[in-house]
Amino acid sequence: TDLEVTHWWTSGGESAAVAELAKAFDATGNHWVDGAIAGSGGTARPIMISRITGGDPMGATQFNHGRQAEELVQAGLMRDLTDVATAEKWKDIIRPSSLLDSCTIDGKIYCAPVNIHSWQWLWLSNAAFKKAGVEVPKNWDEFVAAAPALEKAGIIPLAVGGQPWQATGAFDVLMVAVAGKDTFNKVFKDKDAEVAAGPEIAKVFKAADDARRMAKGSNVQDWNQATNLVITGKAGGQIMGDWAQGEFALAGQKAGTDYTCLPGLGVNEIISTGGDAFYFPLLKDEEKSKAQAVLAKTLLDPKTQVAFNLKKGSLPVRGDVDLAAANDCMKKGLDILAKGNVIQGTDQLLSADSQKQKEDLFSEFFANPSMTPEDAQKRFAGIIASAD
Amino acid sequence: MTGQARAGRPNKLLRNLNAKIASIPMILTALVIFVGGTLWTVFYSFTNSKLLPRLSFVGFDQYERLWAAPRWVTAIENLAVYGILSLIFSLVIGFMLAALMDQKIRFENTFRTIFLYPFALSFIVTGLVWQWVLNPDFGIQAVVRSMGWTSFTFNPLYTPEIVIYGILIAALWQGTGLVMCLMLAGLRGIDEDIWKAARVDGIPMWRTYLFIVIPMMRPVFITTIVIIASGIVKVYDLVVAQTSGGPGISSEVPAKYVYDYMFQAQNLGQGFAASTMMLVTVAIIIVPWAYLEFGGGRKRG
Amino acid sequence: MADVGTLNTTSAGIDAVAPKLGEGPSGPRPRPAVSARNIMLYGTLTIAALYYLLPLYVMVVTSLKGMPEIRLGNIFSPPMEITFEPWVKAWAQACTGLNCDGLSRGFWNSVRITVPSVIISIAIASVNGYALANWRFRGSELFFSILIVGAFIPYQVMIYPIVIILREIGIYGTLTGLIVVHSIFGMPILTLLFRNYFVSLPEELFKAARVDGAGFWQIFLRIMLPMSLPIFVVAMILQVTGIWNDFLFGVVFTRPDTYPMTVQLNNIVNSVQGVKEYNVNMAATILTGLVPLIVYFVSGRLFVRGIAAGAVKG
Amino acid sequence: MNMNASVSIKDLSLNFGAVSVLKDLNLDINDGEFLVLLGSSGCGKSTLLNCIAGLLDASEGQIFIKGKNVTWEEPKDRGIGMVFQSYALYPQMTVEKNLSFGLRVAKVPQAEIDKRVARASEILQIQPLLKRKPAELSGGQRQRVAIGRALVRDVDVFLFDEPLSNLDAKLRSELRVEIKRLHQSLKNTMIYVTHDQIEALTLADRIAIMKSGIIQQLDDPTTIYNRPRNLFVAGFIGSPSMNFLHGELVKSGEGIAFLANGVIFSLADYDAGETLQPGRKVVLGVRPEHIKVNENTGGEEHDATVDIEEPMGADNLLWLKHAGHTMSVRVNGARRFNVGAKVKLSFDMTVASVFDAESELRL
Amino acid sequence: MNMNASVSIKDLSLNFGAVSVLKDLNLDINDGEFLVLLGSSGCGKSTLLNCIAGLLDASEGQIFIKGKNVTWEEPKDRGIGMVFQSYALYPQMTVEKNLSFGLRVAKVPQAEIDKRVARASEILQIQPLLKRKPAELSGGQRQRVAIGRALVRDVDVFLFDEPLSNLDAKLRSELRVEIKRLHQSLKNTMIYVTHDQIEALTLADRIAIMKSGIIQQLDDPTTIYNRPRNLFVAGFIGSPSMNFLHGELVKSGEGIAFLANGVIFSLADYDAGETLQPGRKVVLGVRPEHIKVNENTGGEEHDATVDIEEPMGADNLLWLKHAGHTMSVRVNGARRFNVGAKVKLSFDMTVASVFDAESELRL
Ligand SMILES: Nc1ncnc2c1ncn2[C@@H]1O[C@H](COP(=O)(O)OP(=O)(O)OP(=O)(O)O)[C@@H](O)[C@H]1O
Ligand SMILES: Nc1ncnc2c1ncn2[C@@H]1O[C@H](COP(=O)(O)OP(=O)(O)OP(=O)(O)O)[C@@H](O)[C@H]1O
Ligand SMILES: [Mg+2]
Ligand SMILES: [Mg+2]
Repeated sequence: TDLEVTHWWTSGGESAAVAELAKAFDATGNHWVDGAIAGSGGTARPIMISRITGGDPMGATQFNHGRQAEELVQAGLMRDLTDVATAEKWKDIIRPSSLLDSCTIDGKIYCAPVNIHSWQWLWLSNAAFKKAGVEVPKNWDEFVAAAPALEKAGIIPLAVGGQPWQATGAFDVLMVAVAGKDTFNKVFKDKDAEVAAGPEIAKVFKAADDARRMAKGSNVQDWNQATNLVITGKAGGQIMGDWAQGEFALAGQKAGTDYTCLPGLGVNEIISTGGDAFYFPLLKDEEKSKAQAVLAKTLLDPKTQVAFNLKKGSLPVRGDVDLAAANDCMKKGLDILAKGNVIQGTDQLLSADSQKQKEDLFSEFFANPSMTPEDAQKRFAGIIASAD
Repeated sequence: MTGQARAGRPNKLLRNLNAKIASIPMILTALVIFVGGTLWTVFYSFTNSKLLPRLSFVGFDQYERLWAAPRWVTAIENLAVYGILSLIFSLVIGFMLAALMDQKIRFENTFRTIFLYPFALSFIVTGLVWQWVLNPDFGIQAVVRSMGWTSFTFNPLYTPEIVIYGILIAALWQGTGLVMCLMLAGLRGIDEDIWKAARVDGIPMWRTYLFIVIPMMRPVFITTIVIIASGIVKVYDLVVAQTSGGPGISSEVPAKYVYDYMFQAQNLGQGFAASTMMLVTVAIIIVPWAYLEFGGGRKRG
Repeated sequence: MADVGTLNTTSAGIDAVAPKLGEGPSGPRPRPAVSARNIMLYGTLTIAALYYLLPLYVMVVTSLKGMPEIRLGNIFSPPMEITFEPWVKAWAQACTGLNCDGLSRGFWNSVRITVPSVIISIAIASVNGYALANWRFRGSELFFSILIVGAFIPYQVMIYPIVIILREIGIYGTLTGLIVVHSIFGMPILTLLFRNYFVSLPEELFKAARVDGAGFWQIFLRIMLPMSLPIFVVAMILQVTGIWNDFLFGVVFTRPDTYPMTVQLNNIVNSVQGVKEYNVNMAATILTGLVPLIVYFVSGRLFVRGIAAGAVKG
Repeated sequence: MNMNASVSIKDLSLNFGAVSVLKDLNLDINDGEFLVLLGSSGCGKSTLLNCIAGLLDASEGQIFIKGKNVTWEEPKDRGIGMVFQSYALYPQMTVEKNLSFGLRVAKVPQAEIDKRVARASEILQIQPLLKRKPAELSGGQRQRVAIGRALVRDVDVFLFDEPLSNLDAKLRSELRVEIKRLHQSLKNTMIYVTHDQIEALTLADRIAIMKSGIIQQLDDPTTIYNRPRNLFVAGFIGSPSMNFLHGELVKSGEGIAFLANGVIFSLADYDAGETLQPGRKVVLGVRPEHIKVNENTGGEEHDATVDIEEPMGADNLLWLKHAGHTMSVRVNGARRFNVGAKVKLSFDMTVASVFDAESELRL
Repeated sequence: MNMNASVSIKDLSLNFGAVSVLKDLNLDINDGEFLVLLGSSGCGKSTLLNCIAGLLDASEGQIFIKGKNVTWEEPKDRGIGMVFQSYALYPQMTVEKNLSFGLRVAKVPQAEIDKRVARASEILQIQPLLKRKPAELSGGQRQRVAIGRALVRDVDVFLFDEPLSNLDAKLRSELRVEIKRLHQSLKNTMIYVTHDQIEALTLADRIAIMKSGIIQQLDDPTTIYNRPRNLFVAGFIGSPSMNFLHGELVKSGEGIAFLANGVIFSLADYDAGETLQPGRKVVLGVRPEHIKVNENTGGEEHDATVDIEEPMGADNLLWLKHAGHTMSVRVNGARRFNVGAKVKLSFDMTVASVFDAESELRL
């Protein structure tokens, strides 16, 4: 049966990963009709949502799991996957369990998580530092200290693309690294505006101010173009999620020799466990519903998980798969995961609305040097106060 | 006798029945889509609908939040700057080109085609092309620098203070051709005798244009302004394709705010409030004009 | 008759004694080919033309270069080595997600969307314009005013209600739905054009046809339509370019297998695989704009005439 | 209601929104009559004609054609044919197609169509033009085709809306004669709108003079010209206009006389009866051709000075200063005067008109 | 070249591309003269006027104004003022601004501007309109303002291009008188283009009749009317047109006579001399007012039948059938005839014209 699957995985590494999913699904005798929508989730999500609410749903669709599809589920537009999940014992195999929790609403499971993405990585170009004549830094502070040397060598210290979510993500990463897990949870989980306005967060804004200064001159939009600046040694480093690894891999670079990855910015080795999940709109067609179940099963199949996540550069959602082929960075991630040094991703903690407001704030902050960290913090606290 | 004669009076509703039937699509569009859709939008702007419309009223909360949002304020400011400048420049450039084209020049068709072709391209294409031409690393700045002026700086798209002008350049490139066309049509409609009278009076060409011809072209200007203005309010694709609102939020526009909040932030209420504000702005500009042009008892011609 | 001598001598062929010309200027005023005025005139026009042509030039030139040459940096330099590979790639190979058939698929989708949408939206709008101009009934002007104000409503505002309406009718996501959407949003400006055009036709023609016994449709089809070529050309150009270039509706109201070319273009341009392949992007951009460009080049002259007939009179 | 009438209009009113264009208009037009509606621009002539044709809906009142109430009929069912000022030919059709369009719409058999087109084109002598398009015709030819289009409809009533206004003077007088001839041979009812009084006087059996939607006088041309019912009609008809002198009636010698600016005109020859009472404020109207210059006709003579002379070929128009008024006088084209010359005028009071200054009605 | 002339045109030719509109035209206009250019549409009148104004460049030839060669001068430097058919007022300016705009541009001192505007508006009686905009004026008022705009320029030569064509008949005759009066008081040279022969006859000191860019006759109105130089002029002037009879000269009794369709007209009274030889094919032209109906004037009498009668108020126009021709005859408006009535015609040969059939020139 043909099943249309929409997603926004269109960069080089991403599409290679999607191809693995498609291959596995086609192997079950069904057919994966690819509905890629380019331009990141911001462009793609509205289209997916209007199709679902417009009564023309696709067979399956990618969302960041968390709260993006909450209302669609509540409106009864999404298919209940509990039967599949029970049959496949998802409860037992999916790790960390918070992933499945994010898929669960009123005790029913509505999505199939496919990977774990963590944001907390600093990617560094070894070549760039060599050219600037400084050691490759081991943590954020060293990186900040190395910035002038990089600049002198005509290298942008920190690559940040123009898309708003990159600036926001970078800030969240800085927050975990600088202020720690507890503060992070207080702010985003408990929505404690007082903490958000407090001195801990002020430090984070200080760091963000450094990052802003270092990011000056990266005239690119897309995250992978920013990554490309690192790959080609035009930029010193980039704060970006583990998906950046896919780009390095595609460019044939090797972790350790060509580039360096610092989880938790080398300060606080904590990773967030956001990620992607597939949701299955409620379909009338029996055949297709069956195919949906098959797809859900396939997505969590150990072989698929390995093949997909290796290409994608993310971590598998099940702990029981063999990742011998994983590279340096991925192994570091798996270690941290095993230690349980994890936090939830902001997508799971905040509504899309609050996320958007955050994005507005940080994209402005990063683009506008005249905005003081104090002002920004004040607004940040305001957003947290009204967040839901 | 008169009574019997009056009996023949048919039902008023049935007169022009065909015309009425033929106008059903228009009536439906006007009532259901434009009026209905607008009222629906305004109505839901008083709710806190998120991803799906919900009937939970919150009064003017959405509006308060809207006007407190720096991004909305920036968007409005940008629209004002962009709107005023693009109105002025497209009228001035369009008119000047039309005036030049009206001098009985050779190759008129060639020139006109050159000025008009960008209009055939979508904003997406326009945005991409100009993003490319204005790119500091490849475009004009890089080229001029490579010719020796190494301190030359022309980087509108990545400079928050002037990014809106970068968008303006592309918008003018795309739109002035049509304005020129409209103006040219208007100029060709001016009575030849007016020109002769002005020449006999010894009025120099530029003064004739300024004081006589332009005031005479008022209807053309109004049509043109309406066309430009309706495009300005809607400007979206161009910004998305050229800068996505960046750097930061410095090139945001209201239409993009609406779209982002309705669909990306999944906050329909906020999006509807923003659209309502846009509608109010449009109404303030348009309704008096529409009344003068089409209401107010003015008939044919 | 004292001044018989001054009488025009050639009038009837009598006494053809041509009086001598006096001193001084005679004949046409001398006009040097290169006058200051002409330099100003053609100079300005040429500079303006360069501004308008520059982006096209950059697009074409870039699309013919290979990536290594592009990295050298000068976007204005002509290609040292012309390659058509970017064009081939843009047309047939560029990938979005798993689909690597470039723009070719989008092209045919665009054709399938544009042709019926243009025809139907023009058909509806021309009938509207005709009814408004010649068969006014109570309320018709009001509906028209609403329509015109509607032209200013940002599309984003209307998307949501329209999604709901189309869902209720059950044509969401179908080609029919998209055609309906295009007809709706094309209606205001097209109706205005047609109305103004039909108003500018002599009303007496319409009256004569009514006296001759022709009805609503007969007058429209047999009298008005044959006289309306210029305005139909304008409407056609506007709609072809508008619908062909549409992105928002194409992406919201279709599904991936029927995505129009602009969506495909956006996908290709935004699906960055490593470095941006500017040459492919430019080729894709040109390919996408080609159809409306051709329409313009072919019928530009009629466009200006039609604009004069339909838009300027108001 | 006159059952004999070909077209009969009862209490017709028409408003455009708040503007009332026709007011309680009544008009009976006899079978075979040539009625001209005459009036200045904007007085409602075309509006009335359009009402008769059914192209405008009356606000009040009824219209009968051939005794049948057609107030709510479609134009095509009223048995009328109409000719417009701008010809209104269908530009994309040949002359032949133009003529036959209505018949084809009505699904008349082809043989019948051919017959009628042949007859009309013969009457109007447009056979050689049948294959041409309107753009290839001259103005006069176009108007002939437009008349032909009404002709083929084989109707009882012809409506003309200023058919000759777009033609130049020469063609206008030619076509005027042709229309007159057409009426003499067809003998159907014709209603003809114009603001050209020459057309009205030459063509009409009766003229209806309109002003602001009201018929001022409905009479045959001679009566209208010689015995205008009121000041408006008197001033409107005649070129140059009738000369008006404002004054009052006085007793003089044997009878009544008119006094203006100290000059006395005897009204002994004026035929009015009792209505002429001394002391009444009146306006005396004398047409330019009823004043004689330097020719003693036996009556009083008045002194005047030539102000302007306008030779018009057959006639010579003099503008004279006389007792503070300017008077126009028409004399034979062969008689020439110098500006400033002193002349003697004598007035032909038998054909003059006296109007009440207040009611403006003729006494 | 006539050094006395106010405007003098030498060998003027003008082509639009391959089309030759004016051909080797020569014309001297005297100081203070009112010259009317008369001709049918498209004959080149406006083109000639535009050449004089400097709005069109001549292809060949020269133009002198007040003895100065202005062939290459700008319009504003030629000392001319011009009035257009469409008024060409600047619509967004008040009347006052319209009048003074040219002066202000020329930097004339304000006091002088005021004086000239005051004078012009007094002459044309448009003082009450000074603050209005053209859209608020009637056609006649607009044309007055347009004349005023020429007046304030204080020039020697006025050019009028069909200034009255857009006005209705009544206004036209009023403004005609005013223009005539204006000329009488200003006494400057006026060149006036029209295709209305009444305007030409009444206004002109001399009329130049044009056809296809060639002047056919240049003479005073009386001469043009009574002694047209050729068939074209004879047919063009006069409404209705002169009656033309095609025939030949024969000997008869005491002298020469004209024979057409078997009917003989004695030319004993015709004053032409030797040029009338028997056997010559000629055209006899008689104006409608030179034919008498049922009045014996002593000459021959001819039988005729009334075909159509066109009463025009002061006159009555008869169309008669006479020996196979149709003839128009003008009689007094009071005399009425029935269609089909038999009448007797007598022709006044002293004012008739005889044209050679071949050269079309008057004999
Ligand atoms: N559709 C309309 N709406 C409003 N007023 C109208 C309309 N048509 C005509 N009028 C008004 O009605 C009056 C009569 O118009 P109508 O056309 O009958 O005049 P007319 O006598 O034919 O004039 P003309 O000689 O200029 O043709 C005018 O004052 C005109 O302004
Ligand atoms: N710009 C032009 N280009 C080509 N031909 C022209 C142009 N202007 C006028 N003509 C032609 O020159 C001839 C004379 O035109 P002109 O306007 O002088 O006529 P006119 O006597 O003023 O006629 P009317 O009484 O209609 O104003 C016409 O045949 C016209 O077609
Ligand atoms: Mg009328
Ligand atoms: Mg002319």
